[in-house]
Amino acid sequence: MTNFLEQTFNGLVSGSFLALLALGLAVIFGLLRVVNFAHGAIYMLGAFGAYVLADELGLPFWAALLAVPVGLAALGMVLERAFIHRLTKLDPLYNFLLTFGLTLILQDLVKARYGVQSSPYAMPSALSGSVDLGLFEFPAYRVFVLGTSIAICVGVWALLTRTRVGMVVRAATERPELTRAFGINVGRWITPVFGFGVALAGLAGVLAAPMRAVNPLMGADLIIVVFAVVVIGGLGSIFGSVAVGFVIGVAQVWAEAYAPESWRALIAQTLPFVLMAVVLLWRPAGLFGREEIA
Amino acid sequence: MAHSALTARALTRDFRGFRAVDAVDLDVADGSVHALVGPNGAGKTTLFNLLTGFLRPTAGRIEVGGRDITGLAPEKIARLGVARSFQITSLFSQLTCREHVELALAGDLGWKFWRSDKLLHRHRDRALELLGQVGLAGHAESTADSLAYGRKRALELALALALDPKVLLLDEPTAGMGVEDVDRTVELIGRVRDGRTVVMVEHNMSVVGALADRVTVLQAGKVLVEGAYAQVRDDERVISAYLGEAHVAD
Amino acid sequence: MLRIDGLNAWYGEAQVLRDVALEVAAGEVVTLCGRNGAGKTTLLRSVMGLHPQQRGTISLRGADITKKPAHSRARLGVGWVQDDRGSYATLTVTENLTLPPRVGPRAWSLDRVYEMFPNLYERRNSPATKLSGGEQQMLALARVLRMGAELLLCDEPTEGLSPLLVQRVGEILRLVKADGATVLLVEQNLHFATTVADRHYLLAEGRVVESLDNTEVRNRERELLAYLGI
Amino acid sequence: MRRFAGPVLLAAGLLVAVWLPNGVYTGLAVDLLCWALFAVSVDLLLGYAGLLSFGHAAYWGSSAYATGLLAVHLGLPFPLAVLGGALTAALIAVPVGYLAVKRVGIYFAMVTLAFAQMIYFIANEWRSVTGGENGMQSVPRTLGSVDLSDNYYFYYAALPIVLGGLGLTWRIVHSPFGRVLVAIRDNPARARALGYPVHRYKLAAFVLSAFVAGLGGGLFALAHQFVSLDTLHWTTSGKAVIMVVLGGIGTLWGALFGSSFVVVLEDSLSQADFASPGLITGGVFVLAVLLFRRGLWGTVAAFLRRRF
Amino acid sequence: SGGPQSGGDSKLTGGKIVLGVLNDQSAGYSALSGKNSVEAVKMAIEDFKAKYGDKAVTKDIEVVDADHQNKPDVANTKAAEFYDRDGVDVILDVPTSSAALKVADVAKAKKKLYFNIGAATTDLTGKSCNKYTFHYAYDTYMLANGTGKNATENGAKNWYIVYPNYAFGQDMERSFKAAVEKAGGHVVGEDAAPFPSDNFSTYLLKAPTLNPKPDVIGTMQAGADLVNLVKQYNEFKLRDKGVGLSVGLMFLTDIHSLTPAALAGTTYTDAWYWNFDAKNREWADKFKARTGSRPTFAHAANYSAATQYLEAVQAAGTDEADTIVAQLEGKKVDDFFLRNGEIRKADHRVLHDAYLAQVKQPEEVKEDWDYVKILKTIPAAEAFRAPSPDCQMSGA
Ligand SMILES: Nc1ncnc2c1ncn2[C@@H]1O[C@H](COP(=O)(O)OP(=O)(O)OP(=O)(O)O)[C@@H](O)[C@H]1O
Ligand SMILES: Nc1ncnc2c1ncn2[C@@H]1O[C@H](COP(=O)(O)OP(=O)(O)OP(=O)(O)O)[C@@H](O)[C@H]1O
Ligand SMILES: [Mg+2]
Ligand SMILES: [Mg+2]
Repeated sequence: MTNFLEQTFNGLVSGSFLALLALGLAVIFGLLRVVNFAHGAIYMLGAFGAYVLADELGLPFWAALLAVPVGLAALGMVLERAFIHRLTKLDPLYNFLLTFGLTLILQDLVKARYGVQSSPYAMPSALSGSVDLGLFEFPAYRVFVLGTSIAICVGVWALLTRTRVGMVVRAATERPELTRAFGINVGRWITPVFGFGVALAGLAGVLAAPMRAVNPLMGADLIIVVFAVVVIGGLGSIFGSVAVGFVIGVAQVWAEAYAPESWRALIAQTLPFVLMAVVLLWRPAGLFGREEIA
Repeated sequence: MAHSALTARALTRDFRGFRAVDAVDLDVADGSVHALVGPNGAGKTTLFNLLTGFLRPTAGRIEVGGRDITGLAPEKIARLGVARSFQITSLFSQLTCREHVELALAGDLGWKFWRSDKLLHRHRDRALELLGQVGLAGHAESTADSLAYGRKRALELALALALDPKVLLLDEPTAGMGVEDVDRTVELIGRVRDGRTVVMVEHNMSVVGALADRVTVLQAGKVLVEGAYAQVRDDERVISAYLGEAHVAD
Repeated sequence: MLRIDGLNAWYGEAQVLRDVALEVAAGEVVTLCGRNGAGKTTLLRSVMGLHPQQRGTISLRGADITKKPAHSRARLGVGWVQDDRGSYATLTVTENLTLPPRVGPRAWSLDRVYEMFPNLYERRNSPATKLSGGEQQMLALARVLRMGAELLLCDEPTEGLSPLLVQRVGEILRLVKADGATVLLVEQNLHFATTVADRHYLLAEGRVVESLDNTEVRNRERELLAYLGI
Repeated sequence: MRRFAGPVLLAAGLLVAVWLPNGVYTGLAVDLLCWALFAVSVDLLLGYAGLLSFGHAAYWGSSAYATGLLAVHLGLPFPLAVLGGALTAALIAVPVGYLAVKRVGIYFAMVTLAFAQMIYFIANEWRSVTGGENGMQSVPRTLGSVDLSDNYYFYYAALPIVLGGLGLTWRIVHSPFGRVLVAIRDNPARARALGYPVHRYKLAAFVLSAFVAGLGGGLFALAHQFVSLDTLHWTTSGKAVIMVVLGGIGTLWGALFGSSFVVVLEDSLSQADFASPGLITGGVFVLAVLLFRRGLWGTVAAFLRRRF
Repeated sequence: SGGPQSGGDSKLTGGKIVLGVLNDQSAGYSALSGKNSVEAVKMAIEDFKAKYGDKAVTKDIEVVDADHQNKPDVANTKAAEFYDRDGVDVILDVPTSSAALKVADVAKAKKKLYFNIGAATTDLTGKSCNKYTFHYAYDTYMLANGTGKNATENGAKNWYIVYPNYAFGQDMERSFKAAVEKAGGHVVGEDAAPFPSDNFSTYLLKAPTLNPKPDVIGTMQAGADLVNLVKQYNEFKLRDKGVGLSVGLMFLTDIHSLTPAALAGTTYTDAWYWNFDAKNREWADKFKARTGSRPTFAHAANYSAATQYLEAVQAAGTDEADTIVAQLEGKKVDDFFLRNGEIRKADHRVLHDAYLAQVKQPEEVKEDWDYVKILKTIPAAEAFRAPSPDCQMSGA
């Protein structure tokens, strides 16, 4: 029983990464109608950011936790100004393609600079211990990851649905022309939001660095699972994406731990996609999605 | 009485708790022009969307010529001879007016992926004729998105007609038209109505007066009054809910 | 208030406005009539600064605003009611109404708006695009009232409205006028136009062909209708 | 002048096709054929139905495996094996398409991508049939008594199939069906009101496209006498999309052009002392999306049209 | 359309010797082998020329190389192109099992030589073996058996095996389990993990709860998966919980990524280690001087393979493939890579000593890249499996 709870808790931890990534994707999409294929690559950059800060400047994990998302937000804003921005008037597919191209470039840049081998990154000593959660002991770092991601998801959700900021940006993305006619300088909003979404992916990357292999391809396959997550949750639905992110995380762990021996690996891997198929049959717009967006 | 081409029984539609159409009964006599009027938000367009399958009714049933079509997909209903125009214009931005109508006339030719698309020109003459009827003869080769609003409405009408429907549903056919176009449209509908049943949403009372045999007034999703134009326009419930005092003047 | 000189506008190769010159005094309500395709909408878009392909000068309260971007024109008190209603699918009715910032002293309060448009109040929490055609039209109008713009550009605000609501819009426009705001109104319905406007410009093939006052319009109504029909 | 452009182009294309293996390395020549079909199949969806399939490797790959199995176990002559493969791909496309066409735009792209990934995992798991990571080795290619072991001859044996596939696509695009697809792309609601079953049209297009992709994938399996998991990986789908966008969306010539460009580019990169092929392909691709969205072909064509 | 050019009166095809290095120069394995293996082969040629001077069979020896990006279809095209067009006489390296097996097919079809170094699959000397293909450095059996057997003999009795769910992983698991049980050990549990995966915590949580509690987790993961697993192994403090770690396949570069601290005490089997003795070290220094980095066993093996090939040509006076094969088959060789080496006739497995290595404690690491100490030399005779019945030496 406790082992079951342990496993479940553990699933929530790996769900945290899916949730954070899905959240960033949803923020960017919900507000800019851009599906950022490069999201996985940004996650990778986040991890490398942490590595570089530690390796070349000797900065600790905590510094990275702040500096890297900020830095990536800046990068994101540059990308938005330089590329994304030029295509927002066109079919969203163009930005999808663009960010796909950017993914290839980013991955190869990192590969060229740091090689394909995983780069070393150490656990922050403060979190290297483990904490007693009553029923069981658990690595402190994992608890920290879970806590952080939950806090952030809730915060972002509130920001977007409960404040004027969210409202203005939604308007600006749906009808730029009209919104300008209301005296709102649209361009000034779009860019920071994109940067913000990117920062979320970067943060996920930093969190991953101590517990996962840091290499140029670490985000390549992950992004596809995240896509499945947001489709299930309903693209653009902040709540849906986050919730489903955690659910998938847990479900995958359960599959690995309790599914019939010979099927475990397959089930764990295909689970997100099977779920997606089921949801599409029953609610094409996703669990929490609104139909008219297309 | 003539048996009815289109009937709705206790037709109801909810949107997240909000009841847009509320137990509406409708009998449209074969070959008649039936006007749906009512204040904005009364549920006219929703009713249209229900009748044409673009929305599924929450409750109730719909028949066309005695055949139950409740819950059928829009394309199926269209194939059964029920054509509609859209209140908020909806066209193929890249196609020319002629191509629009040819497409509407093509029907099952559309499946022939092994034949040349020249096949579509089979209907060219009919297409041009229809465009002439709605006064777009001069614009046969201009693309839809370059048309001004009024002309787009006219094209809408041509497309509905192209399906040569038994039942023709027009959502505000004259909205946004200049007087001339309105008159032409009225005259046109008058012309195409014979052999057809027409249901139209219209706010322009002179249009309703000129065309409608029967008028149903909707309000808050319910049928308020139904009857001949003359009797409806003098019904004080209608006047207070919809026409307003000033209207009695003209 | 508003002054337009030698305004030309194009869509790609096609010129749709030709040397349009017109003037609207402060506190005036002026209509633009003209048959479909005359260029009315384009004219309003140009004034709002949303039509890139234009030449000519547009000045507001004597100041040339031709070079200003749309959002700063709005800040100067220009409000626009789009002809396709332009409701936000991703915003609720209330959000639609709270979106526009206050740009003038005469900005309407939310309560006042809801009082004026009860059916908007009923639907206040549903996405704007789920409103009926007419409701969306009202919403569009209500939004600029919320801004309290000095100069309202209304593109066929009565289109698709029931007679009762047409009268309501009439009242509102008179109200706005009483508040001292200026209105440039695109209107097909001459009869309605005369009940709200002081003067009328007649637009044809992108040119201003005539400027009339109400009495002239009433006397020559038949002739004008025919003219609009050409 | 312009009236002749089409036929002239066609003639030129055929000449190149016939000459090719004498000009470039035969292995490369055969690859060019296969990828051409793949790219064209993606363009059929993207360019005409407005559906970006980011998981088309699923059909290219599954056909490759099916073809391989038919050739290995039943020893079918290669044209039949390829046909069988393509049909298998089309068959798999039915359920996936059925689900995918419920969504449009980017959703469609993500859904197709996800399902392709799922099929990839299944193939990886189903080792007894697919050979898993090691791939399916030594696939025979036979045609009666003809000896096809040399790619030079296999090229000419495969050419008719390829031309057939291209011809089919061209026909589809320029058929009433093709026109309806375009209409649906522009305004589905209106198309339904005109009596067109939108979903079924899209599904049909999807399946046809999968069939064409399958022809390419089957030939690819035989060209290399070998099938690997790569044929199902999402990067392979991405490659096809790159080809189409580079060449020019919505023009079949563009797809041909783009596929040749990418294949040759990658081949040369594999020998150049350059460790980051993705940098080049990605860079060119981004430029295309940003600057000449008409694609290489589209841009050139437009230029020529202006000149003449 | 290609075809070898016949060159003058020389006994050498095309009048010269061409060695083709076909490997991954841009993706996952580029660090283990890649461009530096091409350098190693060049070193081999220079040393060969230096050794024989004017007596050398020819001065005209070339190297061509290509990047197969771990894609079998690219490998296929390139290999054929090498043989047909560039007149390559022997192809070297070719990591990635699928590509390696494909190239074996090509070699067989073209009747040209092929020394595989980079790939681990035993199929190369099993059902896919052929007359022209030699498997040089290592294979899954050597890795799994070496570690499994010796670690068990060194006292690890109860094992929990975690392996990636694809061909390589399953081969490893099979051999590993067999070795452990043969040595008297006991496998208390085994799990096939998804591949690739970045989350192994499920198994790490499970390990201590198994009954009896395993002494060691034997992981068959490689590359990034291995890094993920080890990082998380340390996160869950399993070593403190008395569960050790033993790795099926590990390269020096992996230890570098994880830092010796993360792996301290971990045992694995190595095909060659640069700092094993003076002889290795001498070559390793030459290599470092040239490439700036320490050689992996793949680099050394490429050098060795090239050398052995050239020696054979020198001895035979021709590079005609069948003659060379005859030359090599059953030959006993001994160079700094092939200790007590033999090229086994039956399946073309190249036998040589292997080594049981253990990662040093951080404080023991005195020099960059000197991360392991060799616990034991596994004699060539035991290191590799007996010839497999699956191997029908075809192509003759
Ligand atoms: N998809 C929807 N979701 C939620 N509410 C809706 C939806 N569509 C319509 N409604 C509501 O249903 C009511 C009826 O709408 P409908 O469009 O049928 O009115 P209408 O009679 O056509 O008005 P108008 O004459 O202005 O077009 C309106 O209050 C509208 O807000
Ligand atoms: N996007 C466009 N591309 C090309 N031409 C256009 C476009 N939009 C409008 N036009 C043309 O510009 C001219 C003026 O259009 P405009 O919409 O200003 O007319 P309007 O007077 O507003 O008509 P309506 O009363 O129907 O709204 C019309 O002839 C129309 O065909
Ligand atoms: Mg309506
Ligand atoms: Mg030679």
